Amino acid sequence: MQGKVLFFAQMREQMGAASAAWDLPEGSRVRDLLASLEASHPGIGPLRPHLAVAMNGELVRADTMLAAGAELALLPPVSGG
Amino acid sequence: MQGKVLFFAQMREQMGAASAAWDLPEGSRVRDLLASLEASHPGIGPLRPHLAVAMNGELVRADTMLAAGAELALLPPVSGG
Amino acid sequence: MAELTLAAIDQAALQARAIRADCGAVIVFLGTTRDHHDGRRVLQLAYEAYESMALEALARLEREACERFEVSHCEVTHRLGEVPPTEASVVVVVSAAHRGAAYEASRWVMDELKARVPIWKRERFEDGNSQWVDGTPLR
Amino acid sequence: MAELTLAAIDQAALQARAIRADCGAVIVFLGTTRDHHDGRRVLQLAYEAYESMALEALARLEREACERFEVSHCEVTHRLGEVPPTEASVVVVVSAAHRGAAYEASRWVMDELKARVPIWKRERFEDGNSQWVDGTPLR
Repeated sequence: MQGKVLFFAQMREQMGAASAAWDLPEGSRVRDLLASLEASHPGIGPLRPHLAVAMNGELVRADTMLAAGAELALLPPVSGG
Repeated sequence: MQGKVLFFAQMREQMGAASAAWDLPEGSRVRDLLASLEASHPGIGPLRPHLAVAMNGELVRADTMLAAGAELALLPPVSGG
Repeated sequence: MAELTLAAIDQAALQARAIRADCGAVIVFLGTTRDHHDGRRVLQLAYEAYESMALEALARLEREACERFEVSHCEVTHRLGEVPPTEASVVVVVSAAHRGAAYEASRWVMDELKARVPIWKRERFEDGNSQWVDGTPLR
Repeated sequence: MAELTLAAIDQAALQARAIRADCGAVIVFLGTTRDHHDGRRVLQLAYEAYESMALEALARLEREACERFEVSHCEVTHRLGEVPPTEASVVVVVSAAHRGAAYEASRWVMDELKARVPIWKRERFEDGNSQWVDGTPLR
């Protein structure tokens, strides 16, 4: 099961990229994606508790199941205005 | 003892003028001026309880003594904005 | 600086003076002429003032706004004479480091202006009649 | 209509759309860039957004403002990219028949915007450093 994940702000800088592909087994959840990213990029550890996650433009919880082809987005605390 | 009195809005229309001279005995108070105006222009009677009065640009009470040469102003309820 | 004007209010100039590098929030309030009142069509509003006293009262509101709230700048211009529908009869510009104080100050200025400034509004209706708008006792 | 723009925000166009003959009050909020933060001199702010989601969130704020408050019109534009000091990073325009609702709606939109719209602000300081501004968890 594959899809795309977008990184913003500090998260983008820690990942060194604005996006990446994800490839995880059927039945994976949002938290599995986060764990796999942290495994390859331990630097995101401190940010992880503060991230919001969107799937296809809607906020989702850590236990939400990933959908095949979904666009995920990892969103640090926001500071617009 | 003489001075000038200004009329605004409904008061100006009732008086048929934007201003008038006043001429009252020493020791006269604001209420004496109002009474003398009402004597000559009974039409202002209904307005009188709602008027504010300024003397030389400061709000004054009905029992304030008139000052020689003062500019009085009779001010209906305001509606700026 | 408080101003009364017979011409259209120069909002751009007011706003340019309010924007400062140490302020994060600017609030511009425009009071505009409505085309209806109590179900009757209003063609035009006209304002008159006891000008010297009204100017002093507006200047006092500007000063008090800066004393009462954490705002850096407050300026009020009121138009006099005829004001066609959709044009501004009053503009209040407030700037502050933080927006909360700016909202509070702007609102306070408008509330106080309605009771503390000797200005009167007359509505002219489509049917040819006109009337002074019910007001608030000056304080 | 909610908008994100890399160019200077067109306040005049926003305001022209907000002024209506049935509205007596228009409030324009401008969030402007401050030149200091925690005692350090800020040379420039830069904003980035998750654009599709941010636009949808701004549009939802506009709609909710009209549902929650007695306002006729609410429009928000947020700038992205570099914003020099004193220029507006965000403009909110609200119009209403009466000013109380306009003040409340404008303030509500700004409060909600800070927590509900995926936009991030980075400050660049005189000393060459830059940092992401401490934010609010998105909700």
